[in-house]
Amino acid sequence: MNGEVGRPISRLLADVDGARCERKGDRRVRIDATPENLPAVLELLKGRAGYLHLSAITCIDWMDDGEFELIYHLWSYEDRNLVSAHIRIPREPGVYLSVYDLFEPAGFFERDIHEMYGVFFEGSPDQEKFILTEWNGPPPMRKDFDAEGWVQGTFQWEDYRPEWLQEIEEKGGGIAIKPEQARANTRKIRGWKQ
Amino acid sequence: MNDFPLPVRAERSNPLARVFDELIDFCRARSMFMLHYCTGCGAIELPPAMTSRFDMERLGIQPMVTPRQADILLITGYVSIKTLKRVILTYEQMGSPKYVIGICSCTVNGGMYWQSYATAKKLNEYLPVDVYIAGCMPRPEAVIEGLRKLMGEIKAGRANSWERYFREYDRYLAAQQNLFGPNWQTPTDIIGEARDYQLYGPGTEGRHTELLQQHQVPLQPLRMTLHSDVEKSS
Amino acid sequence: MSTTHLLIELVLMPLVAFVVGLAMLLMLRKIGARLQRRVGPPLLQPLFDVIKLYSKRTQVSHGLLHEAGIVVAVGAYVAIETLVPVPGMNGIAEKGGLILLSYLMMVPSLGLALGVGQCANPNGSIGLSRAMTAMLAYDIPFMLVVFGVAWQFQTTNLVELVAVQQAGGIATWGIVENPLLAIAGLFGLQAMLGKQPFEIYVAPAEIATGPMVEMGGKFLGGLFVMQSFQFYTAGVLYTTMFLGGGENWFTFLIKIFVVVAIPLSVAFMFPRYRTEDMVRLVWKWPVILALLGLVVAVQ
Amino acid sequence: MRPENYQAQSHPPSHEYELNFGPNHPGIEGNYALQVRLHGDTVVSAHADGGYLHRGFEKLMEGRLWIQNIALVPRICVPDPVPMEVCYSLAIEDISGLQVPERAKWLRVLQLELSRIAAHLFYFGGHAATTGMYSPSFWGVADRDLILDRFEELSGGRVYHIFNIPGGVRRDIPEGFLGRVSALLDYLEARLPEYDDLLFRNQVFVRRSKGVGVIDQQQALAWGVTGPNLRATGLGFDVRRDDPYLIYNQLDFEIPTEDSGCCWARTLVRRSELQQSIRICRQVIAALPDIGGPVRAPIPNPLAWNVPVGESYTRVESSKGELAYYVLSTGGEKPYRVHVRGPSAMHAVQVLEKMVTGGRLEDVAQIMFSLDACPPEVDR
Repeated sequence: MNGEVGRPISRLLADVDGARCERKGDRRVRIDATPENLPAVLELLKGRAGYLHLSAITCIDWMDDGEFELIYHLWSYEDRNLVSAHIRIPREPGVYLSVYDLFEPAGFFERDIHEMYGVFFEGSPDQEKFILTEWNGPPPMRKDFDAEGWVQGTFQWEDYRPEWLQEIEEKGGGIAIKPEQARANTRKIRGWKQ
Repeated sequence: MNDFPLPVRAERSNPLARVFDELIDFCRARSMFMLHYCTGCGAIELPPAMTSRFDMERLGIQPMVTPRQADILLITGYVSIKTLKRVILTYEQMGSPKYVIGICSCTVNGGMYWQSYATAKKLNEYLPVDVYIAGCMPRPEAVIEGLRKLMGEIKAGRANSWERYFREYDRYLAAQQNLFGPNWQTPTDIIGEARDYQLYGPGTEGRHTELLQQHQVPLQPLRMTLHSDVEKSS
Repeated sequence: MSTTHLLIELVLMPLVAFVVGLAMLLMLRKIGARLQRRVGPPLLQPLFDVIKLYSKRTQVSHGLLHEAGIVVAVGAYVAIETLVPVPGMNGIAEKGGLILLSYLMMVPSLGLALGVGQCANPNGSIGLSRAMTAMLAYDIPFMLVVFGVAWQFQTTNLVELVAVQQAGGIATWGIVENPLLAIAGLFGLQAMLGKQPFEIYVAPAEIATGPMVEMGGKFLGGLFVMQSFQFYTAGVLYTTMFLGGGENWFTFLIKIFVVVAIPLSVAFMFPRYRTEDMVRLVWKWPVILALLGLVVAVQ
Repeated sequence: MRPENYQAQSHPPSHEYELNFGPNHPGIEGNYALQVRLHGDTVVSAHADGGYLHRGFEKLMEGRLWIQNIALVPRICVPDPVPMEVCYSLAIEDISGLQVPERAKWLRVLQLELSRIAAHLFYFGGHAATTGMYSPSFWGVADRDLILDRFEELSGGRVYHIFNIPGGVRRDIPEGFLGRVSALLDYLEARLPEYDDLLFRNQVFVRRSKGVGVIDQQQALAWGVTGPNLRATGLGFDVRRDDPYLIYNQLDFEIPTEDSGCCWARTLVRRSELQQSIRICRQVIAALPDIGGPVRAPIPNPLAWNVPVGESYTRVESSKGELAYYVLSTGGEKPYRVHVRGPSAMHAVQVLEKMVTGGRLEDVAQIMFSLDACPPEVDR
């Protein structure tokens, strides 16, 4: 059955403009859709192919491209196959449609993405803050938010230097890199401008 | 942190009174009701410490459910900013003498979450901590060892850092306001309590408590109305 | 009996009750520990707890009734202790009797209700309403049992009750003469002590220890004292009604500890019922047994 | 304790009142809150309030090396940490095309199942404690400790093992380890009848939990319920069998199901699962001596390891349900994006809110514990 799964999906999506379907593994299919046709794709997958279970919605911040990528992971209990539907929406204003009416679990994930990335989902039942109720800063998961810089500017550190450590340090040992110098983030990540 | 050193148990001249003090400190050490606030992962090592294998009750330590009944506040792990607010409220509701134990490295200095935007780093800034139990996470034996250390301190009359919260309230409030904003207030009137119980110190009031008095709304009792018609008629 | 003698007894009886009650609290925790395969607390643990609770530096009081409620609850038990006869000491038991005692047994719950009511904590209020419901449930079999015992021995005077039962050895004990009533009484005891499966009003996971939610320091200490009195009273009352009271202190202590140990051991094996299940159960089986026992007693 | 509403609020006149469950409450698993509106004893509405355990894991992982994150992932679900390590490692292996040696796969399965047994023992005690019976939790936690001892022998850590790394496991098992695990399994199996007598045949417990917090299969599918909670509604779906990973397709085990979908059914499913896990462990112990070879595929210098460009959505079955990691690499030395889909993200928020509504105050805690919701998975 495994090898056959990809074909019905591609046949299913033949009518939808701009949706590409690609088999990635034994039980994995990747669909590249556009923001306009994604609701239709999901509707087809749920209605015709039995993809009932929305496993997760992932958001990725492509800051350099000025886009957010949204990935809808759907699982079919009948086909035993997982479909990941990818779309890209512009980073500004960062608004997209909710799929809550199709998949109820979407409510949680959309609220989560709204908190962490600031993407607003029109029609989602609850976009109030859930996790970050005490947070007034920018959406923290965006790549342009420097968490470590914020931490260094906000918090003080416990100064623990007992005698035994001082003795070691006098001999030239101890903590080689001081905490304020050890910024793990100083090394650049590809695709991320600071 | 030791701007105002606290006195060790004041020795009273009356020998009977001294025996009485020692008896009370002994009982305090041998009967510790703890409120374990599961702020983080360390909470998973408390059930083993409490249950059949390590059995804390041998030492007279037993879990309690509400802050009013508890003597020890166990902060088990990293404290996120959202939790820290609740931790402070919980701490202020406890009756003195009260002790705070910070379990896990995260309570000392942020631990492995030192880069995280969501966790508070130095618990000692916000509450007077008596004992830290470092480790990620400390084993049940380590937890019990930490509690035994606190026991020894109480027995010797040295575990007085809860007084610090009353005597140096301004400093703790400063750290809290730094994190929660200048409008932060708690329902407990710490300054009033400090005056009432002769715990008023040079650091109780200061720049930050003045800020508190500017915006503090007096607490009103909760109204419990059960019938809608009562409301209409009044 | 001289007045001095009486005064000494009136002081001594609650004191003995307190000490024995603390031992029963220890027994409760030790039984639990053994069933849960662990060591349990040291011998003087309940005493340490009470002293520590009373030595708290700051106390959170919610008002006059909050404090008065605890005093009423503990005071009522002190009064009760002077009304139940123990070996060698009768106190004012001859003046009291079963009827007065069964009234007085309700006062601590009402005192607690007063105190908790002022805390204005919803958890406390829910716990209180559950405690009152529980009282309503166990009072019916309890009153039937009291009535049955009074009829069986043709007296409500506790001193006479003990004397009648001790007259013929074990053969004249209440539990032999009327076992149905004794079983119903044991049921009622479980509910009266508020132990599982009838532990509906403490319920930490549901209402975070119900009435005790706002009690700390001396208030909780008062509740500890009250609980130790409660264990003692329940044990002594059952012993007096069914086990022939105390011939001497040795047998008396054995009897009351055994009586209290039964509900405490059962408690660690069961979860709690829902409120309505508890009321249904307590109004059904103990009441039927007690009514049958009453019929036996009347004939 | 009412931390939220300490500012006096004027309530609208009604018969309804609010009660806060949590964040520090014995009826709440971990650090989590549930605001419940009640009418008498009946729950009118419920609102979950999370974020108390939020550490910003996904942000932290973007700032650390691939190999550093191995130490971070088990902290996402504390009672059942092994699936987290395995799932993250599987995702990296999927992206980089690392071939895991056969022996490592079997060792991973052994850990996964031991961790599942430990989590279920913890669960029984927790569920019983919400109904007022504390002895099972004393027993369960003490028995779980014996499993932690074996983990300690294996990896040096009681709770966080960090034993699985991309490419295999850190080292081979010590001498005589399988014999000791086998003895442990014998002991646990001998203890099961005692648990049956105390808990599963306890009529008061059955009365408390049967028919409480019912979800039918349709609702469960619509709400995204997975794992044992889904199997308690009669659908025998298990990632181990239906989306197999490691060597689960070579093993012989059953997927226990129940039909009624109530708290009692959920407990029973877990009890049967415990037996199946013991069965799987036995198979692994029997097969392991014959499987030789290394336990770790060679990986590049972990401190300068650039995982090739790629993405992977990997799922494993944790003791709570379907656990998934989405990992995206842009070829750098740190992940570009890691998304954790914990099973409790569904169970503890939307499903709990819906199941509690219309129920009784007595059952709120029981429903939460019977779903085996794990708040750190929600907050991350």
